[in-house]
Amino acid sequence: MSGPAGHDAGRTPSPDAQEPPRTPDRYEYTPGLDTPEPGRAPTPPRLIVEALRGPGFGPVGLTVAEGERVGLFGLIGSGRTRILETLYGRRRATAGTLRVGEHTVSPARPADALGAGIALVPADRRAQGLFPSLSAQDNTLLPAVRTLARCHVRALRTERRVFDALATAVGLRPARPGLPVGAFSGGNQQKLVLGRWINDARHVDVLLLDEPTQGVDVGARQEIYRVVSGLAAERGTAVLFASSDPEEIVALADRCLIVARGRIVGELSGPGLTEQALLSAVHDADPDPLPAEGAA
Amino acid sequence: MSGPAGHDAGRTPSPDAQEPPRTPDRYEYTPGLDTPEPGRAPTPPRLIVEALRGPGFGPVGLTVAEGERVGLFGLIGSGRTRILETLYGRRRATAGTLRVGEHTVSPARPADALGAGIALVPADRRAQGLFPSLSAQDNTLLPAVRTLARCHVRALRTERRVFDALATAVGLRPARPGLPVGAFSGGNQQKLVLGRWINDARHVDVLLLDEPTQGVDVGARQEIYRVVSGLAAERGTAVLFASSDPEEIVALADRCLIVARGRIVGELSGPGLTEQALLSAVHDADPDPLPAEGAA
Amino acid sequence: AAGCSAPRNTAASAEPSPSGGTRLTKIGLDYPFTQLPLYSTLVKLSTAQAKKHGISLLTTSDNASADTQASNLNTWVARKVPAIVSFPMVFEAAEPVAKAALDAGLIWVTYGGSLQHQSADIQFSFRRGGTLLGEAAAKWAEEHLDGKGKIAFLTDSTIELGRERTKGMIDAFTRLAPGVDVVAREQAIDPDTGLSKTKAILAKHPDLNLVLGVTDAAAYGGFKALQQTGRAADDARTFVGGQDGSAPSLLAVKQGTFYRASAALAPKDIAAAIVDVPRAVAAGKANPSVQVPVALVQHADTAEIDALLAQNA
Amino acid sequence: MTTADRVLTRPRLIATGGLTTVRRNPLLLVLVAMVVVFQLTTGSFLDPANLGGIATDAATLAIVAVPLALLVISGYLDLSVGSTLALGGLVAGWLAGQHHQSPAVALLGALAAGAVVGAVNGVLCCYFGLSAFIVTLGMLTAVRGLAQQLFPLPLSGFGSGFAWIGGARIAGIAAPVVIAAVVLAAGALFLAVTPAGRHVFAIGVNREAAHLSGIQVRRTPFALFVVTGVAAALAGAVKASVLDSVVAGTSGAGFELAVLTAVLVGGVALSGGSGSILGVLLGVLFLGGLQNGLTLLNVPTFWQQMAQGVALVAGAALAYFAPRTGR
Amino acid sequence: MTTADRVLTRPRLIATGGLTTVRRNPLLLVLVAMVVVFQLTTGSFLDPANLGGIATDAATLAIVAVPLALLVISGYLDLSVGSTLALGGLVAGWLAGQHHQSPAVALLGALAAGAVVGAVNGVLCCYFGLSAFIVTLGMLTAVRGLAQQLFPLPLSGFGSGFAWIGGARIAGIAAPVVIAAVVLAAGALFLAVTPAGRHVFAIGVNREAAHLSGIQVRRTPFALFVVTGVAAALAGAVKASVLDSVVAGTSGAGFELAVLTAVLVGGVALSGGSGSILGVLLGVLFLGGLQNGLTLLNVPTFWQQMAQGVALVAGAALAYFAPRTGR
Ligand SMILES: Nc1ncnc2c1ncn2[C@@H]1O[C@H](COP(=O)(O)OP(=O)(O)OP(=O)(O)O)[C@@H](O)[C@H]1O
Ligand SMILES: Nc1ncnc2c1ncn2[C@@H]1O[C@H](COP(=O)(O)OP(=O)(O)OP(=O)(O)O)[C@@H](O)[C@H]1O
Ligand SMILES: [Mg+2]
Ligand SMILES: [Mg+2]
Repeated sequence: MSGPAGHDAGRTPSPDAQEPPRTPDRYEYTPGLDTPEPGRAPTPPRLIVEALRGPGFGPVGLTVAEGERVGLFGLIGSGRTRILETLYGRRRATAGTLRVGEHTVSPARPADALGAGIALVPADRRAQGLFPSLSAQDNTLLPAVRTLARCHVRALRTERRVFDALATAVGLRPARPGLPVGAFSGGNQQKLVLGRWINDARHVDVLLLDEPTQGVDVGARQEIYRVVSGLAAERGTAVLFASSDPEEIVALADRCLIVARGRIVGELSGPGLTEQALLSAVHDADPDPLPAEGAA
Repeated sequence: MSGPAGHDAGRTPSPDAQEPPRTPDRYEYTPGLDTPEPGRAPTPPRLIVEALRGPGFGPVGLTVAEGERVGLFGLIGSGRTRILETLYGRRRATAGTLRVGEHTVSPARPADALGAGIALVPADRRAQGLFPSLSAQDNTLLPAVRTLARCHVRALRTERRVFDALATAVGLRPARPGLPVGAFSGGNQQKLVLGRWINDARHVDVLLLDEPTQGVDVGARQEIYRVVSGLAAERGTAVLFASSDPEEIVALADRCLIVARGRIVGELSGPGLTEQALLSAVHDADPDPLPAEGAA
Repeated sequence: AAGCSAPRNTAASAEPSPSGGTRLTKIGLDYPFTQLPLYSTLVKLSTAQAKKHGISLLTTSDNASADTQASNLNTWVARKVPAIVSFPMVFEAAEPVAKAALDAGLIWVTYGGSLQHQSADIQFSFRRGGTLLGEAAAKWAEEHLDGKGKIAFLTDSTIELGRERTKGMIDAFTRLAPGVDVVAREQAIDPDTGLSKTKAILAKHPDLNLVLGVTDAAAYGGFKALQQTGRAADDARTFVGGQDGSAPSLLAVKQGTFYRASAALAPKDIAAAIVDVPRAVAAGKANPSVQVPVALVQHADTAEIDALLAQNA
Repeated sequence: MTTADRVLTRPRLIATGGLTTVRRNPLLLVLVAMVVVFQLTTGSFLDPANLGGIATDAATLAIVAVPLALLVISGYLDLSVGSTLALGGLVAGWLAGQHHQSPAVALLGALAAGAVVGAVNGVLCCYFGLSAFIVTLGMLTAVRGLAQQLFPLPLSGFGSGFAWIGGARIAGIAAPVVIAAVVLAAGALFLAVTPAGRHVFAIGVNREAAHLSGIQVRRTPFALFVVTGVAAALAGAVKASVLDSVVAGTSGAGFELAVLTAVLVGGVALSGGSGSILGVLLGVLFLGGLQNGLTLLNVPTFWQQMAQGVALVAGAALAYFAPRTGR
Repeated sequence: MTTADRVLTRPRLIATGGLTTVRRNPLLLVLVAMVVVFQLTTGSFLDPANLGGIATDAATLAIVAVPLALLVISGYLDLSVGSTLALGGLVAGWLAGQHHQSPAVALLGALAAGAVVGAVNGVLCCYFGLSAFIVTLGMLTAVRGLAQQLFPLPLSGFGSGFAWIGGARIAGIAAPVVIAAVVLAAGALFLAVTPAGRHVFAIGVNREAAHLSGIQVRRTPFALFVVTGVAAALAGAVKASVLDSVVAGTSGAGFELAVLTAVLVGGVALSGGSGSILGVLLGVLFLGGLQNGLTLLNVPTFWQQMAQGVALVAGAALAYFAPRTGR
């Protein structure tokens, strides 16, 4: 554990950072890792992807170490969502290998990926994440009810306890388990979707996040960063997230991979990981700024 | 017309502004108005709202002058969406008056508001804006087909012309009229929804935008700002938009109203309109940072 | 089950009327095929008949559903409707209800057949109607086609009534006119189906001579199909016949078209039986059951046709 | 998705792109296969007389299937058409037969009756927002009861004037087929070249977004309910004219399921927002041809039933796999 | 929305909150009003014999309505239950009658037949992703044809052992009612206390999100299809036992619509994701009570039909307005 110094250096203090409501207690949770190059990593790699290919992307190789937070930055249509969805088994990979710790996995569907300890928080909350008419508790504990149940009977008390612990941990407001999730604000909805994987009833080795704070307001955004960073630091979860917002990459990532046209074309870390560096990296990677043209 | 100087002063140049892909040709379109106080306005007010009330908000009074771009800034759940939806006739107002230019209107449904020259681009693109399986042309020209039609027969050639002009104006990529809108990237989808109201076939006096660049990437965001500003400058459209992103308010608004608990609690304009000022304004307005608690 | 009812009838009917003179105030008529025109006619005629004796007639609304019929009958038994005249869609299924009715001291009259548990029955042989029609058609074929030609049967195998009629019709015809080619046996009980099936058959066999229907409605569809493929309405080498005696068919028979025969039941006779049989049971009469005759009407039977049409009006 | 796109991006009546048309309507292939098989096995399937018979049978189905398809595209459903058909036939027959009115008056009477039923459906489903499934199922029962109450006895003998509606030949083609062709063309034109045609798709895809676009999300489906009722009554009058008789209890019984099946097999999604008139035409011909061919083949009744059930499932499989393979 | 929330947030079998229950199930009020009106007008509606009759009739409806409701909540639909019911009754009757098997064997045979039909539906709808409406409509026709082909003649005389299934009294309550009660309780428990019960709602609300949450989005609805088939066959066996006869052509004809109506009037949304077993029970009792009361009142046939249609629409109105007023 070499301390948070490297991170602070990596994040150019933007004017935002000086404002009172922002840059909160995030640094308390900075994980014990500031050496993004795999060779020097003091912690073992948790996620290892080699030569992964699928329709529209690849080959892609990357590693995420225990407790490391790696960002994927690129323009719209660069393929970040596809990479994450393929790792999660929602799309079939056409080639490549995927290892979680020691185990090689080839998930054919999300349930397989979850079994191997990989979880995904999708970008499209409404279409892929939420059950609007179901309660907050049902939304978050859906994958956990079966795990918690005994002899196919739900452990109602345990469920409530897990939910309450989670609501406190992510700072859910209002913390009402019975409220339909459609009645929560966007930020709180995102916390609930996140909470699906980071509650006491579930152990996640690799957390994939796609645009983790889309449509989320300033305060909730900081809280989500805090929770994710805390998870990486305390439980050693490997975090791989995609974002279109350079500010978010700088705020959350230990290391950032630049994605363009379905491949990883660059990497930034340590002091070099600044918003400006990110923007010029994508600009260099894709000098023709018409990503959707080739995409569609 | 006092020139764009006031605007530039109002926008503290953030480090972002110096980067190559951002801060594009926006300033070319700066409207001829930098005097937000109604008393001194050289242009007549286009939208006048007095003592508007509805479930969950009010009383709200505001004016937007011809060609003026007014932002509504507040935390999640502060009531901005409700105000805009009430102006657009999607929700019924319980009290208050609404004037567009000289005419008093009380829209009972969106069609009435459109008839009076008010248009809304909703925040929830997926649920409220798009028809994913329909083509780009159908999505944008939906309200216009009837206007363009002669004797209840669609003017197919005119429609195509209007679409092409629009696609060029907003920089749609790819500019394929027949592609289902679900296949476009988020930013281009937003341009299409925007294009529904700002094409040649339609005259809009008041344009309401709710979170105009949610889920939109950096490049498309700038293009949307450019289009909206151009509309205000060239056609004198009054623009009233809600945003949760202080950066967006600073980039797009001539003047910003601070919304908290369903009321307007403050106003920032000219040189005072900075990200920092916005953040401290909401912080002061709502010192208890639990907006959703009281809301739900 | 047919034919085993006579001794039990008297035994059963004695129960509800030990005094031999109970006066009936209500009769329940449970006729499931409410979609048939005959239903309305029967209800109208038997209501009038019942009124003459100061009896009110109740009806069920079974919509040709055996399930609904069973529950409606149970409702009546629970309600103790004093006399029930029921046409069971499935005779076996009515047995428990009939037994329950008798056990409750009610009069149960089986319509269109007989049950083990019943007070009396109103019988008419479905097969007899089919046989009459088949025989008449066979006779016509021998006379006008020298025993050759082609025939299509519009049949019904979904309910007992239909199966009996179908069997009677086909057996009688094929026995008496073995030289006529049977080119089709198609399920059809309504005019729409009769029309489209006959049209299809005609496409393959344009020289089709005979169409016999299990119902008049289906046969009427066949009649129209033949006309629409260019047969003159009085074509000498064509024969269409059906069963029921429904008004459009009777009119066609009367007008001397090639719709030449209908095996008809007289609604008035049935209506009279519906009221009189339960009354006879209630009065303790010795042999209350009734056999309603089926008659074949042809072009020559003008008076009978007019009488039937009048009853249907 | 793709089906809608299909229809929407190319405003032409019946796609003329040859291979593209086939790829987009795989039912066409099945139809061709069916025709070939039936012709080879029966030898008389393609006789003009038989084809004419199929067309006449399919005509009433098509007349109702077109407006029903539009209704389904806009996200609604009408199960009451079977009873409305009976009511229309009865009113027309009653006016022409008992009251010796001219065919035009009889027809207008029938259409008015159909419009009333459609309007009741429309008000309840569009303006009050009740579930179309339950409302129109209730109307199916209620209208049948009403028809039987009003006309307990069969009607027949409507006169030669009225017989013209179902029996006339226009350029050698039976009148019902001509009517169906007009309805099909009107439906296709409506979707392709009128603004309201766009609105139908938009409402079916996303009602809320359509409302926010200023579209009359209630009036358009309401009008479609009325048109569906009118079409059902028209079909009833045509049937009454063809058969020269109507029976309140049995006329059009089960028709609602036959029409809905044709519409759905024709590729219209029950969830709304996608479908084409060409597909509906194919669906109608598929069902009509299947029934006819099985009769020609002398398939025993119960095997016919099984074959029809299996064909339906096969049709669903096709309609389902089509869009994907079509891309 | 609210209906789902209702059921989901409070895992209790039948809501016991008194007023809350009423507000959430306005059908309860209608049911009470109906009972009062019928009792006052007929004087015998509440007689134990009559109530017992209603319960026995409603029992078969309830046995199938419960699994069908679960299927609808998960976003599917089964229209083939009427034919499956016939098949189940025929198989049970054939085993008990012709082959003199014990009632248990007869019952197991029927359930196996139902399971096969359900499995075919399930594979086609869940694994191949075909439209449940068309597939199960096709199966409705095909299975009816098969049943008639296999058992062209009515079966009867199943023996006293088999009669026990439908005729026994357990603590004074008819066996079919006891079976229905068990099915209702099992359905309510399933939704309330098993993980799979949650999954049913989740799949119905958002299938994609459920898939991404690691839920078996195919297996659960598949199992429900099988259970629905089994339940329909069970209902068929019960009916066969009560009537001591089965006819392939008429048994269970139209049953699919009756069950679906009960489920929808009971507040289960056809679009999936919401509903409760209490609502289903109320829907079943409403339909059964209405039919019985109208017969008791001696309403003429065609008026009865109209009244039933109108009641259905009224039920829809209620089920629709309920969630809003309930908030
Ligand atoms: N919103 C969209 N709808 C449909 N297809 C899309 C969309 N966005 C991208 N695509 C297609 O998917 C391919 C890969 O996109 P993917 O979603 O993986 O990229 P991404 O980097 O996550 O972009 P985004 O920011 O749009 O999510 C692109 O080449 C494009 O063709
Ligand atoms: N996502 C949501 N879903 C349901 N209700 C909401 C949501 N967001 C806010 N509300 C409710 O609506 C009220 C007004 O919210 P409104 O949407 O007008 O606010 P807003 O300022 O636009 O916030 P937002 O950024 O969440 O859109 C709030 O008090 C809250 O109760
Ligand atoms: Mg993405
Ligand atoms: Mg908002």
